Amino acid sequence: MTDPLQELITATLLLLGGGLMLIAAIGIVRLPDLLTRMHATTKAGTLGAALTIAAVAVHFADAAVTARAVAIILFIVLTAPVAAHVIGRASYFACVSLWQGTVKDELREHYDPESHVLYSGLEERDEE
Amino acid sequence: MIPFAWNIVLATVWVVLTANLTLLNALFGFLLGYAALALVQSQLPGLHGYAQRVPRFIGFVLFYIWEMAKANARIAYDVVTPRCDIHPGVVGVPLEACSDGEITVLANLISLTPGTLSLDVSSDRRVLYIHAMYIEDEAAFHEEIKELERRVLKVMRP
Amino acid sequence: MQPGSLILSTMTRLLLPLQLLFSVFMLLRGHDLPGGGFIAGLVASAGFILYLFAFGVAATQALLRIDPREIAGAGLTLAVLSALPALLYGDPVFTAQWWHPSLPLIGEIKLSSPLLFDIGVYLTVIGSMLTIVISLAEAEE
Amino acid sequence: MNLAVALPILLPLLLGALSLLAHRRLRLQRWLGVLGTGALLAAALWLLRCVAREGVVVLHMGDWQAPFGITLAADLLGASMAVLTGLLGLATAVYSLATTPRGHEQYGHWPLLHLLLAGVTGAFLTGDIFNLYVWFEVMLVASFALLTLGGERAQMEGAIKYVALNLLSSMIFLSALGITYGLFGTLNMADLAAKVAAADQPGLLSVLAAMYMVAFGIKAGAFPLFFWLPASYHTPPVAVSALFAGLLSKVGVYSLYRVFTLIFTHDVGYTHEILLWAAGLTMLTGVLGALAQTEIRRIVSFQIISSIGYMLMGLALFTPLALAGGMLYIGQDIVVKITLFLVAGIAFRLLGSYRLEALGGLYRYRPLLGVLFLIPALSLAGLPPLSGFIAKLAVVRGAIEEASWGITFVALLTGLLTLYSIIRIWQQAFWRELPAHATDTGVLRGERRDPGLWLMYLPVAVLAGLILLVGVYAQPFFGLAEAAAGQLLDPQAYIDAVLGEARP
Amino acid sequence: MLAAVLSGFCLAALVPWLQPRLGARAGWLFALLPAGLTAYFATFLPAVAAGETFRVSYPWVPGLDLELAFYLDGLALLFALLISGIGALVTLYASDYLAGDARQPRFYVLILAFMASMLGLVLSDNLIALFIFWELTSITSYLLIGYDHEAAFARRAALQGLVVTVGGGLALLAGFLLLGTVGGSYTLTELLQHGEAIRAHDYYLPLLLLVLAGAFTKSAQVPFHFWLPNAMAAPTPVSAYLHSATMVKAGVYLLARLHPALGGTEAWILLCSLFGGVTMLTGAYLAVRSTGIKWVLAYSTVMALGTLTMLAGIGTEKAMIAFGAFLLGHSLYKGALFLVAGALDHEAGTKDILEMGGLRRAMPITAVLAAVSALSLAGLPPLFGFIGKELMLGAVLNAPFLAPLLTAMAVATGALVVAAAGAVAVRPFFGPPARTPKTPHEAPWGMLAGPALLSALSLLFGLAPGLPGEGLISATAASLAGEPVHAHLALWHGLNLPLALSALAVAAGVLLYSQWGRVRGAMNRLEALDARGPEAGYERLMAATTRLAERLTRILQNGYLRSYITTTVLTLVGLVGYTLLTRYEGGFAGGLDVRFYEWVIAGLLVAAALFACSTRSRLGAVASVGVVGFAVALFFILFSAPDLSITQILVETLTVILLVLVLFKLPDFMSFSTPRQRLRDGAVAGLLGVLVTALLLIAVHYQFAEPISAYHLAKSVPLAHGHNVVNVIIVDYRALDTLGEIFVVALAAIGVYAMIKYPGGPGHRTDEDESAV
Amino acid sequence: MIEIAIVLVLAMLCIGLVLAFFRLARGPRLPNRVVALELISSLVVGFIAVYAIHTDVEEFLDVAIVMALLAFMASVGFARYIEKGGHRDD
Amino acid sequence: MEPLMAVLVGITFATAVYMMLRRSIVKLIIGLTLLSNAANLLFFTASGLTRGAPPIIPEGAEQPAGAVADPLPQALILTAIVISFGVLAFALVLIRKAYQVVQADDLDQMKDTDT
Ligand code: NA
Ligand code: NA
Repeated sequence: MTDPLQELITATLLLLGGGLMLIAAIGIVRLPDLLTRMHATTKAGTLGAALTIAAVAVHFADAAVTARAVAIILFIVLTAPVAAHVIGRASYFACVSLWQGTVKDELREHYDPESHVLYSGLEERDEE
Repeated sequence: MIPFAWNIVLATVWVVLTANLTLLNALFGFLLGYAALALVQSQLPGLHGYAQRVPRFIGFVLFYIWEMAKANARIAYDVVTPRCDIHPGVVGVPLEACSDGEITVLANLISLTPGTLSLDVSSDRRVLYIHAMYIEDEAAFHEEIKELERRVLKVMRP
Repeated sequence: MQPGSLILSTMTRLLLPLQLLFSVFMLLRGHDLPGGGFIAGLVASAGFILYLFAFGVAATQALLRIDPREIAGAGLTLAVLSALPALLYGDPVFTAQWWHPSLPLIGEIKLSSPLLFDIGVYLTVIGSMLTIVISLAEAEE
Repeated sequence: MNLAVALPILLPLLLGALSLLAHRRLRLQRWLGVLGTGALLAAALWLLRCVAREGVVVLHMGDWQAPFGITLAADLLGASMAVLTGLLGLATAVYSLATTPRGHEQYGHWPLLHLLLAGVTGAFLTGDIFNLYVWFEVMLVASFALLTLGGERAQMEGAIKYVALNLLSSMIFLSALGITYGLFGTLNMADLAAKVAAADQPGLLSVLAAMYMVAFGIKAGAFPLFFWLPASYHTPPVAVSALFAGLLSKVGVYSLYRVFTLIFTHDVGYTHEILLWAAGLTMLTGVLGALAQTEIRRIVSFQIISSIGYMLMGLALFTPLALAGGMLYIGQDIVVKITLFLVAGIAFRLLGSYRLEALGGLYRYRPLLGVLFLIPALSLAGLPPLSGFIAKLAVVRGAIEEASWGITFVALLTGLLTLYSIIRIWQQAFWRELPAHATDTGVLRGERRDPGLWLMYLPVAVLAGLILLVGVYAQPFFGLAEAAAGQLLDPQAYIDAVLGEARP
Repeated sequence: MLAAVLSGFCLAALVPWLQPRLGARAGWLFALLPAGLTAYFATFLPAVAAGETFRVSYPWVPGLDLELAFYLDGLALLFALLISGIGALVTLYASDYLAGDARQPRFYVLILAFMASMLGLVLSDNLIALFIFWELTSITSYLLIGYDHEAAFARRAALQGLVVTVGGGLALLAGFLLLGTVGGSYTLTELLQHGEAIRAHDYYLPLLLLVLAGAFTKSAQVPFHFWLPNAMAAPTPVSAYLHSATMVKAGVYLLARLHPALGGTEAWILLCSLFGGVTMLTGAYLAVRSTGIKWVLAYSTVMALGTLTMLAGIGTEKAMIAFGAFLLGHSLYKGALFLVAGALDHEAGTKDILEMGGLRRAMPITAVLAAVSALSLAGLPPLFGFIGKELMLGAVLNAPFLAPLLTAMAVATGALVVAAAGAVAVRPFFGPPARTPKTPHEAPWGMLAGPALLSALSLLFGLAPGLPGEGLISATAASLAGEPVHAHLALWHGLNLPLALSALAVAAGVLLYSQWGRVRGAMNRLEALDARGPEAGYERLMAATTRLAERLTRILQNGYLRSYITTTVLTLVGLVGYTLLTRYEGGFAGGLDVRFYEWVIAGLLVAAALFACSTRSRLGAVASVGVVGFAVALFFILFSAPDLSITQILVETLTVILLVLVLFKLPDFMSFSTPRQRLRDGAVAGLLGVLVTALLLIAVHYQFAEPISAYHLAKSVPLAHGHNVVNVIIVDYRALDTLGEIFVVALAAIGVYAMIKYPGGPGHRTDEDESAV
Repeated sequence: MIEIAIVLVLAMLCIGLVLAFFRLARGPRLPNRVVALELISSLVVGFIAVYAIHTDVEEFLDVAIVMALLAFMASVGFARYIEKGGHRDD
Repeated sequence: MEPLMAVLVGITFATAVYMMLRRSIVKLIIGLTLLSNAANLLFFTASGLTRGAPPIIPEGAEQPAGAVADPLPQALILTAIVISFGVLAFALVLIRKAYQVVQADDLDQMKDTDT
């Protein structure tokens, strides 16, 4: 733990990761509606966490630790979008209202809450 | 083919996790992975070829990281500056991708990128509905997504 | 979960084996690093619960093939029995026994009664958690 | 190597696990139930024999010397309690054969029964105070499950209170354990006793003792912590109620005995004085509660509380005689309470109710049942020549010899009120004529045969015989209690046996 | 002697088996046992009369000084003879009286068990054994009074008798235990020799009061007399045996037995003679007032018991001789009269004297027997009752205290008893024939043998008083005195004051009887007083106890979980807090070495906990609990517990999942409580919080011993082959904990499975009833 | 240098935790709370990483692995609840 | 640090009991959850806190490198956590079932078995 370059990289990664997570946290407070807040948390948050984990790998510079760090990042990358997807989808369908500044909503009209079928809008062209 | 590939991946993960690269350990990891897959194999459809995809894969990763950095910077800027210049909306993007795996990978990559979030896939799997933060120009946004999709499919298809 | 969360179900097929693998990893390394039967059992249970959320009760039961209560019963039995080998060697109950059997091709492996015990814990936790969650989910449907 | 101490714990654990594995095979479970509890009784008797011959029997689990591993240690008290557990387990198992609804068997009656017994014997035989907590929880969760099996409304209502208050108690216990470990750095009770004795902070020890007192007081059902007991004990099927009545609160009492003879004896004038007050108030409130009830199981439930008072009194007086009496009281009360519940179950089988107003004619048509009721009932009231008398005699004599007039008065008054409350069951259910509104009295009148009835009578008869035997042929039992009291009052032998050469 | 006592129990146990095999005449065979016992005890007469005593003992429960010891002296022999003798007659009598009754076997069981208990009582030389037999007589008596158990009156009377006698018995037990402690022995014969020391002891008065409470309740002394007449609900043979000749005399026996140890003090004399005198007079008065034949006899029994108590109290040599004579006389005539009353009831179908008349024609033998015994009751010569009464008057006149008062009461009693005797023996048999429910005819001879023998003995002993007097009565008096006494009994004592008083009493009695109807009328007007009498007091006390019980139980066991939790928490806070404040003298941990992020995590934990408490959103609370869990997990990491942290996170995650699964079926958060309740609950919770904080501050302040875990750290690798010491502890050092732990988890799963899956709806539970709600 | 970075990052994470908890408490409605919880678990992962560096204890990383693999399960559970039509007011 | 933790544990206990005293069955569950957390934290604090030194012996070593945290309370708390978890799972379902059977979430309406 005496290599200054290594320290520099570690510190940079840490600060980057911490900064991203802080931004995610600010975002979740500041942004206007759920979906926009999710843009901040599930991305910035996870990326930030991944960066700090990477800092750990650099810091220890040890095969076992690196392996574990890689695993953590892999797991984050695999699970974070799933969480974002299920929450986003669920809350959208559960009628969590969108921010009034939302410019466009192509999904609502394609969704049939009775049958839970989500149409693509391309079905009619097929029939022609 | 895919089960086998995934199996190898699992064995590798095992070796990595245990940080113990011996024949015995690799074999053990393979067996464990095999057992785990055997449990779910009835649910997994096949997928073909993956041999020449490594270089494309590396290229893709670099592209993706760059995209991610850009998006993160933009969100960060918007979040920390007092004015919040966002134009969110839900957009349906028609898909080229057709297999479950392709759609999922694409959707997850979209979700992982700040500024876009995959909400759902239409029941006939032809349209991906995306919530996006910045839809100033819808055509440009479509193009961005299509570009990502092309690169993904290039990696994933033989 | 309503039908057609393609993303979740596809990811679950990938994540479940990963979680199971990871659980075994946590189980086996527990003696030397953080982990152990209980933690591993919960990780494995979480994998199955994810599967349950994505595919429903019937699919999960089909996946498991055996009643989770039997898994728990087997785990408990194994845990109790792991206390007994000590008797064969004239030691008090629960005295740890270490065997180093040599297998062809692989070589010597380290097997111990605490490991058997931990596997018992692992199975019990999986069986119990799944019993609880599956019955709850079933009651909901 | 003393397998004898481990067997009464491992046996029911294994049987519980196997019964769970065999959850589809009811006949196998029943066989395992009866033979397994029988084996448990045999194992416990073997243990008692070992203890009687060799003194405290100790087993260091995993070959880790005390205080580093978990040590099982059986003295006469622990071993006797294990024997009673086996006995009650067997009685309940046989009785269950005839009374447990098929649905209950399908949904876990048998594994729960075994595991409840395992928790109880574990608590009696462990020499480690944290391990005691674990067995408490095994016992509790098994009882939770047994209590709610069947899902009746009353069961649910009772169970909420039972669970909430017992959980509170467990948390107090756990907190006390944490503080104990923080102060003394050990969990082995013998080691703890030695280290507590060396600590020169009586005030602090009293504080700690008060925590244990409350935690175990809840489990024991002492005043004013007993609410969970009458709220729930009458709600499950009667075989389960009987088992609860016989065993559960006694584990709390046992723990008080263990802790307040082995560990907290630094200021008997304070701690045991509190126990004495609790004893008196427990007796009185319990028996008054019984007087207020008109349903057999509820009457007996409150009587459980009242009896706890006598047991606490024996401990609180802290003389050899009173302790012996208290322990004899514990032992005999276990048998008495379960017998009363089982008799109530037979009455229910014959007349379809537990409410006094709906009962009658039992003495006319079932005189044997009358005798089988009177024996435990009169023993409960402490009348000679039954086991309850011998126990109460010893306790009260202990109080008089200590010139504790107040508690003597309360104990005797409670005896009278107990008689009054329990004999009302006799007056109403047995002596009164068959009420006109009683329907379906075919079995009662002997017009219809009930093939399962003998399985209900059998354990009751054996237990009632035991009550009579302990009363009439009291010396071996009282002698055992005296010897057990001697062990409790001279904990050095226990400490030496547990710590062995590892002592500093 | 052991066999003599236990044989009764053995035969009783065999009755249910024997009776069906022996048939209708079983009673005759059963009567052989008491008859044989009478003969057996009779063989002791000469020796005992000569002043010899016998003692045998067998160990029973040495640790409790409980010994099966028997001691035979004059007093014991007198009682033993009465018990076995009258027992034989009653058993015989019952075989006719209860002919055809399906419950007959139960009767024999109880009566034989009773007899054995009674023998044990009077023969015991061990206080505790005596008490055991004492209580056994209460129990058997209870069951016998309730023989006709489907009658509400019989049940009530039985319960009343049981409560009073057992209540007194408990006082007696306390008294005995005190006596044993004070006297240093539980052996009667030893205690009797240490009377001086016992009477001088500080505990003498309390122990005397306790013993007297036992004796007085059993012997129906005022104010406990009310249970005895009610006990007449029992079959007549039982009344004859238990409630006149034997059990009720147990209390008197005890007074006599303990006289050498406890008697002779001012307290003893005053208490016994006053209670006895008042009881005597009250009994006689109530006897005259009653019209039911068994009630008249019962109250006259109360009179006799009072007399005996008084005599035991007076305690002079004369009184002791009078005691023996009166006791014997009473047992003979009262036993006979009860059996006669039973015969009347059995043959004429009524117990009411007013419904009888002129029965001498139909039942001549009965009439004669009644007359003889009634004369003895009235205390007329030449019957033995006369001798007893004369001796009693003599004793009263010479009483050490209150002689005039006692004499006046004795004379008044004498007059009333004469009237009562008239009511029993004259009224039913003479005068115009009355229409009785049954057509009267003479009783079978099995029912006549008893009264005949007893009446004959009354006459015989009256004519030849030396026959019992010189031997048995002397020996009895000697037992009371604790030293040899020589009694000289004679019909003719010469013209003395007792005789004059007797004459006065008889004259007044005859006058009273002639005006019986009017006297009763006057007395009935006073019956309003009964509403304030002891029986009403007993009823009110029992009712009040039940009411108190109900009210207290409603308050304590009120069904509200919140109140249970409050009480429990306040008990904890009170007990531990009080101990802490008053006993603890040490310090508390101080010094804050906290990093800034630790402050933040702590704040997060507090905020999340408080938010969970205050939010109206259920899942908000769930998420908040999740945050609490994460904070705890962070603390585990901060303080070096990665295993714990992992477990905490996993458990927290799964808890949230379970909560979410369960909450789906549950309602919203409701706020049921008022602000005041919230404030109160907040105070309770706050107190607990403060207590826990204080405890923890103490716990970390001290470290009395090095933790044993140094060993675990040192040996994990070399001995247990593991580097993660926590895991090694879990699977090796303390595997048993873990074994229990996984069983808890599995048990929870079994419970959950059953709760969810158990098929609901009616008919699934065969074992439950409507009482659940 | 690295010590300063660690303190800074810890401070950021602490602020992050406070803000995320604010959103969790504030809601409105369940999805916002879930998202906040999700963020808190990310912050905890970051915290663990920093703390592992700070204390030089690599074993803490194992906590982060479990967290990374399983924390999303709570979100999936909540999402399932919302989709199944659980109470809206949560 | 311990004094802060002591206050923290006290507050957690207080909130737990406060929640258990509310009449709503759902709040009871929240209270029970908090209670077990509080007790575990109490145990953890009472047995002493050590920063940054988990009781894991390095690979190849026989003894811990320096002073490490006490492993025994950790193992005990782990057991306690698991037990509490089992009990809590049971209690949760019990509450659910009780609500189903009684059709009320007001605990004050569940008093029939006592009186
Ligand atoms: Na400490
Ligand atoms: Na400490």
